Amino acid sequence: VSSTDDGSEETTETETDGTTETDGTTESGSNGGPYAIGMVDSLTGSLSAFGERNQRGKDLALKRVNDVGINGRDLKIIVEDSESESQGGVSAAQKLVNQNQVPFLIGSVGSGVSLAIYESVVQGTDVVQLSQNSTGLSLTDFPGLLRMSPTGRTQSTALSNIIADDGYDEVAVTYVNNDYGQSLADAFEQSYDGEIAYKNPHDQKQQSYSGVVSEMNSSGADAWLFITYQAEFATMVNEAYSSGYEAQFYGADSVSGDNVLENTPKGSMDGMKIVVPSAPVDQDNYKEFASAFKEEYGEEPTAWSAYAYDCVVTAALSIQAADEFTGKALQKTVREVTRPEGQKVTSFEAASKILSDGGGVDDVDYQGVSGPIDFDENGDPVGYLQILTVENHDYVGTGFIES
Amino acid sequence: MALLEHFVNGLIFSSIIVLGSIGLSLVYSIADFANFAHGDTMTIGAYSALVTFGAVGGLGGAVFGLPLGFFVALLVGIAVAAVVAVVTEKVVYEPLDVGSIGLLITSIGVAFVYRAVIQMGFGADFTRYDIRPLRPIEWLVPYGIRVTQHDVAIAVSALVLVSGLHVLLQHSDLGRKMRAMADNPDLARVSGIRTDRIKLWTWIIGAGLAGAGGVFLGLYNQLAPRMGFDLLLLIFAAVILGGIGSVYGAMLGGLLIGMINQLTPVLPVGIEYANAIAFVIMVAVLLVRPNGIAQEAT
Amino acid sequence: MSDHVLELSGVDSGYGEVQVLDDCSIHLDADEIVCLIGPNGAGKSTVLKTAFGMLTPWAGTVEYHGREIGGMAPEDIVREGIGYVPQTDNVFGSLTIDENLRMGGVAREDGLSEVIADLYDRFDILDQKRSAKANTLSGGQRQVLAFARALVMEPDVLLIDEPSAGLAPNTADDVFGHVQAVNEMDTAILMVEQNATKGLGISDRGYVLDQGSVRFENAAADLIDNEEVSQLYLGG
Amino acid sequence: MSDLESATDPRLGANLSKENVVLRVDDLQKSFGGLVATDHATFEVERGTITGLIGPNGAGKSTIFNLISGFYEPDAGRVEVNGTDVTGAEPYEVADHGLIRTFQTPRKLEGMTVREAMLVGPRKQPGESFVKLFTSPGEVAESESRNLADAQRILEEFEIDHLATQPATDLSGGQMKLVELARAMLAEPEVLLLDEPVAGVNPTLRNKLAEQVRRLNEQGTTFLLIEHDMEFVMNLADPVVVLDRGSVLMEGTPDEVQSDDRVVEAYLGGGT
Amino acid sequence: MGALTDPTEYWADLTRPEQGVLAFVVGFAALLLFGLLSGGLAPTYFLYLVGLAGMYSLLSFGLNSQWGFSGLINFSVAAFFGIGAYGTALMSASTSPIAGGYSPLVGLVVALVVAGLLAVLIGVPTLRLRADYLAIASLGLAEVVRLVVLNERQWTNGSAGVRGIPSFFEGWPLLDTFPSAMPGLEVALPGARIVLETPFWNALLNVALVVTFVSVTYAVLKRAHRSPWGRVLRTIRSDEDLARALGKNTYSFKMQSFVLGSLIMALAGVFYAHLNLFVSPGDLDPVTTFYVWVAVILGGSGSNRGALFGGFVIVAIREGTRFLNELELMFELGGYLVHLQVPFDPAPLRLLIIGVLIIALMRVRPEGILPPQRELIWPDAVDGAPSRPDSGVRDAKGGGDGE
Ligand SMILES: Nc1ncnc2c1ncn2[C@@H]1O[C@H](COP(=O)(O)OP(=O)(O)OP(=O)(O)O)[C@@H](O)[C@H]1O
Ligand SMILES: Nc1ncnc2c1ncn2[C@@H]1O[C@H](COP(=O)(O)OP(=O)(O)OP(=O)(O)O)[C@@H](O)[C@H]1O
Ligand SMILES: [Mg+2]
Ligand SMILES: [Mg+2]
Repeated sequence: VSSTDDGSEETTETETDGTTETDGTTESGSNGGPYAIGMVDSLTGSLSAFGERNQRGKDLALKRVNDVGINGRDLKIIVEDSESESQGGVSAAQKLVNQNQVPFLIGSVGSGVSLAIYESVVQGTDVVQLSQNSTGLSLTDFPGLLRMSPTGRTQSTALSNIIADDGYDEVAVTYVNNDYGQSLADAFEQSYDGEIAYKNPHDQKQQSYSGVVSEMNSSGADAWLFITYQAEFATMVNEAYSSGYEAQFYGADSVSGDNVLENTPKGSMDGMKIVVPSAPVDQDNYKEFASAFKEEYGEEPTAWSAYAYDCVVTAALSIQAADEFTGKALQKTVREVTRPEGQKVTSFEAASKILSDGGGVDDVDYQGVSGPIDFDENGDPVGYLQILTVENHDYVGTGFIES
Repeated sequence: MALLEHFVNGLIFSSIIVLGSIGLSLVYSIADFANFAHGDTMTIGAYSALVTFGAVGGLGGAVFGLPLGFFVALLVGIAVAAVVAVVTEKVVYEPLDVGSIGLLITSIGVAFVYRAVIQMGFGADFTRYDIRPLRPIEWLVPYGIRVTQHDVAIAVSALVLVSGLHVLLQHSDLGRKMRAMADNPDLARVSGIRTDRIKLWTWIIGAGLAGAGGVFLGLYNQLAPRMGFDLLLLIFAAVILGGIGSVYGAMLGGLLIGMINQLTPVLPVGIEYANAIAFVIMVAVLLVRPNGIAQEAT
Repeated sequence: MSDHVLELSGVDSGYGEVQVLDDCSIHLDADEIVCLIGPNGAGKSTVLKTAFGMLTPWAGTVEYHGREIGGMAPEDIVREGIGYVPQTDNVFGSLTIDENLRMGGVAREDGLSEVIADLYDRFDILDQKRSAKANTLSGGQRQVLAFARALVMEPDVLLIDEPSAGLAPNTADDVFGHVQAVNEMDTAILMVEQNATKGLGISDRGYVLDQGSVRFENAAADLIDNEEVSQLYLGG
Repeated sequence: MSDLESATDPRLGANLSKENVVLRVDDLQKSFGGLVATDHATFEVERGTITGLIGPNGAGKSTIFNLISGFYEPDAGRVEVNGTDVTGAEPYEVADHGLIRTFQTPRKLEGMTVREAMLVGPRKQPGESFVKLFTSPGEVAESESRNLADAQRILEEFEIDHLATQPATDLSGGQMKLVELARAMLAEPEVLLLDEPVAGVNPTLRNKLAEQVRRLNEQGTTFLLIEHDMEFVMNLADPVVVLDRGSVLMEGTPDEVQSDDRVVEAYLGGGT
Repeated sequence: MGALTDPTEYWADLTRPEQGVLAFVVGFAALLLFGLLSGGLAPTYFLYLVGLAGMYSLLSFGLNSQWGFSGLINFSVAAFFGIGAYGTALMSASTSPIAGGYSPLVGLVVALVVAGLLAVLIGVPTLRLRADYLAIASLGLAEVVRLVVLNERQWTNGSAGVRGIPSFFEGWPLLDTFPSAMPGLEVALPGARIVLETPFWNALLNVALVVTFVSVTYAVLKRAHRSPWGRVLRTIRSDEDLARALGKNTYSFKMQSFVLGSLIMALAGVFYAHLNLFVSPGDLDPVTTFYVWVAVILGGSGSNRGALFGGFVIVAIREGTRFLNELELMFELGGYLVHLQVPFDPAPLRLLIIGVLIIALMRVRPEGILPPQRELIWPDAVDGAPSRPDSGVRDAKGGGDGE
């Protein structure tokens, strides 16, 4: 019951080390303790699978950051659960912003939740909010709300081009019934010239989507576009497979993942094309990230881990670049550390070195593992997309698109 | 054509709902509360089978395109779900001195605990049994029916389990004793019915069937910590539609709800309203048949 | 002491924290019919419930053939050979008459069908409605069913709570007749009755209970004749 | 159904030439599935009387109460209360015409004290209007005090005042019947239908209750009374209506009824 | 008499659970005060929690006046809450697709009217029938309302949600500009230095609003509950046939109780919309219904004080467990903080704790924490009657003080 009397001094240490065992001695006093920032994530609820991946990316990044340190201090991230709901997300953000007084808030997964947090907690304060996973189009209208994942519009445009280039003038679209799915589907509709034979939402978390796939099948379109999440998509693939439907599949970012490959039969998706925001996978920093990730978790990282990773690094850099640890100061630096002016660096260590060697914000251009970042005036990052094609039941990069 | 396809899909999906709804209905009438942990009991069954299947492997052989190991896993899933339910009854529900709504609330707590534990053990992500999905049965495709052997296995196993229960209820006093106990527990004891045993059997049967439903749900779709919970609303609808407390009603209700859910594509509304339609139809049916379609509610 | 079939000695009992029975001693011998009378709320039903394990005695003992059965579960007591007809809620409303009777015999090993057939012979009122649900019965029909349900076990001791309540005069006579008939087949009977004249009329002995304690205890005929008893409890 | 019965005109049994009829049951019919529970029942209750309604178990007495009070819908026939046709009306509408009934099996009220359970009885309490609670609290308080005093008085008369603040569920079988009866009396209806009010009530108290009924009757309440306790009915009631197999067998004074062969055979039996 | 004039006697008059709750409340308040003074608990966050608790209390009041009073099983709490929130949002928000721009007062009225109409609409067919009908119909209603809000974009903005909701006091003289007009106030405390700025004043206004809503509702319900009106409802709850036999129009009473409860739930929704300034279909998630049921049962069915307290308990459970999140794995060992490695995913721990807490509370207080008073008779009428002394003084405090 007495948990609420926990003062900020006492919470010196929780998440600083992520996976290492030691680190028992980060004590207040030495350098004023660690820098505490907040993160709202979907630890439970319908998007908890994304949350899990975010946490892995975050832990990895945090380790990197704290191996180097920020001005000799550690970075600490207080993670709160949004339960994948806007009510839960707002409560979590309220606690982080008003109780823990964090000046920098990473959050959250779903576009709806991110917006809810922004509208009810962040707006009107100078706290920096950086969403790790929201691709909803409406976030563009809020320059104060930064995000690490590019707007879905770039994906939608890319998808419509790819589909058209592949020679399909008719497509069936199914999208998940939330802000993410709806806005991407709408953007796709706008940019696609051909005929949209079927465009309907489906609810998340259903135990069967055979109705959806059979409707797509009877729409007559040979190209099917899925804008949904992995679990839902895997179900649809399996149902299409076991119903014997054949079509050329296309997908937005959230349908890709090792778990989809693992849980669908070989050959069921071959030839499918998916557009994912990503760093060029042959870039060194990505390779290094991927191998570290694989070593730690035994599987390939996904874009969602990469976003969270970049969120943490960006936050750390902006803290180091700022004169003081306040929202006001961070607002200025957070955009600059990833901007094209300055030296391109691909790791926190390198960027941190420039800064501690007396470099200013304009001297660094952090290149993330998820892309070059480069926030624009709306708080959106540059969309750097990779086209993945499923070959032999594996994702193969078959091209890049930069918007 | 399309109608036939949806109809058969409905039949398969219904099999799973029926397995869930029987248990819920039994517990509803005997232990006298709406068990919100029932969906998560299904999840427990599914994950126990996952672990077992991982351990024993396929064991060779195949029935309905399923390795024998799967059936071992199925049995374990049923058993674990039943054991967990019985332990929960003994540890949580039995010592409680609360009315039916109090038990309902408690079962929400229990559901949270089940789900949290599963998520701790297996993570939040979805997974599947290591069984290759099949293509539809060839010779049925020309008729517009697209089912795999697995689908047939689900429907047949459900039918076997349900018939087994039917035989049990018909040819033993158990069913009657259950009804007597649901009706008047004190008088049941006065008559010599060992009510605690009946209650235990109720949990074993109800949770066992739920466990089976969970395993099949995993086979049909995939496993995730929320799989059972997400199905719970439909199962409730089935139970209520069938007439609370009636086992046969629950079967019928489950069948109907599964059908309606899968038949939405042929209805003149968007597929996004599938659940809403199930509920609207349920309310409409009840206005005509107030005691549920089985009309035998206790 | 143990020639009594059933004996409650010095029993205190009650509900929750409310004490009802206060040092209550009652016994029943083989072949006897004993009638328990007293004002409403005196604790008569509580005596039966305590004897039958529905309540655990707070103090004192309940012995059956000299063996302690106080606090034993009702479902076990049935198997010892004691039958009980509660005062209220004494039928399974959603079960048919036939099923109600079958439930009465769950602890029987064999001969269930014969006993039930025999009971249908005896109670015409039930025979006519074998497959009717008990909650569609009239009040009196229900009383008869409750009585018959307890007979299915052919118990050695029968505890009956107000068998004649709500019965038409002729049906009440029937039921009392059956009580006597059952008694003649070696069943000892402890019966609570408000229809004291009739109840005592067929009984060997009687107890008058008031405020949880036995006030009078005597041969049935003597109790009826007792001026004070008649005045206070029999409405005479 | 014997041939003899169906041959006779069912109306023959009852006396239908009463002056001031407060309750009229006219050719009422009700069957459940194949079972005819009420079969052309016809009788009248005269204002100011205590009318007895007797008959074998399962004769259909309680069913008639349910039909009159609006709990069952009759298959055919009419019910009139105070000259108004109330056939098929809702129970509260029947009550609005001044008729209240009790149940044979007493009803428990969970979560209330005996006193509270009594206070549900009075009809047309101002405090039963949500609006009045806020517009005229004084009036509410006044009627509440009055009802509380009445309840206390009746409980005393019924010798259960010591139970006033007990939970209404923790009662003995007989006590529950008493509360049921007391509550109905508190409603002060013009016509009160009592279904076996004294079954399970101690004989001494039974006699006292008879006095209560008589007194209320003298104050103007009309009673229709089902009871198997012959002493109780025959002392109180006049006339007595005898029901058998759903229809009225005869009506008469207690003496006439008790000496009627058919009644003795079908109902009273050898004893009494 | 009162708690102030004669505390000992007042204490002695209380039942055990009441004493427990009072002690708990006083202790908890002291703890909070300590937290506030020592800077461990930030005032703005604290006010947010109070607002949230007030909102849950309102919802619990609503359900209590349906389930607790009359035994009506309503599983669509979230739907009425959502209607309240959407009702006012659609009237007052700048992005409303149908109306928008009206004063929040108009929004309040519209929301209540719509909720009332819907309640009648559901009630007419179901309240005449057996008790479980309402349970079923409301279960369906919740789903239908949620899906309509989600899918009928032309009326509700669909999954994008409604943003740009003004604060409740917008357009009011004085109060409108109060939060921004207040200068930053600096409070120096022994533990910390706290600056009270615009968010704090905003939160203060919100709390004032919810306290008003809660007190008015509480006063109304308290009077209604102890009245003959409430008594008829209790009779219906226990035995509807008896109430009918005694000449009560039970249908009408049930309808009144249902509509009343629904209005109160909608009121909570109205508050929520102006607290969060953003509503989305996620706010209609059935989990809210769950939590409100838990609040009512834990508080004690049928008890208004219980419902009030239950609202606070729920917030303590849901938001308090966020702090456990920080404390759980740490304990002090000789001045060092030891970080425990756990072999499982800690994310669902909060869910686990909430589950265990619910079970434990049902075990410890099966009849609820503050079950209704044993006898409910109009206060003035029982003077001198041998019952427990009337507790008017205690109840009169009402409000948001947690008792
Ligand atoms: N379930 C109960 N909980 C609490 N008190 C009870 C309960 N049942 C009965 N009592 C109380 O116990 C006392 C004795 O009740 P009991 O039922 O034994 O009386 P009784 O002699 O059988 O009366 P009656 O002739 O009315 O049936 C009564 O004062 C009654 O109020
Ligand atoms: N709801 C019902 N469904 C079916 N049959 C019913 C129903 N209610 C009553 N009956 C039947 O109608 C007949 C008359 O019942 P009723 O309760 O009116 O008898 P009664 O005269 O009140 O008898 P008692 O004196 O035993 O109370 C009985 O045979 C009974 O079984
Ligand atoms: Mg008794
Ligand atoms: Mg009757």
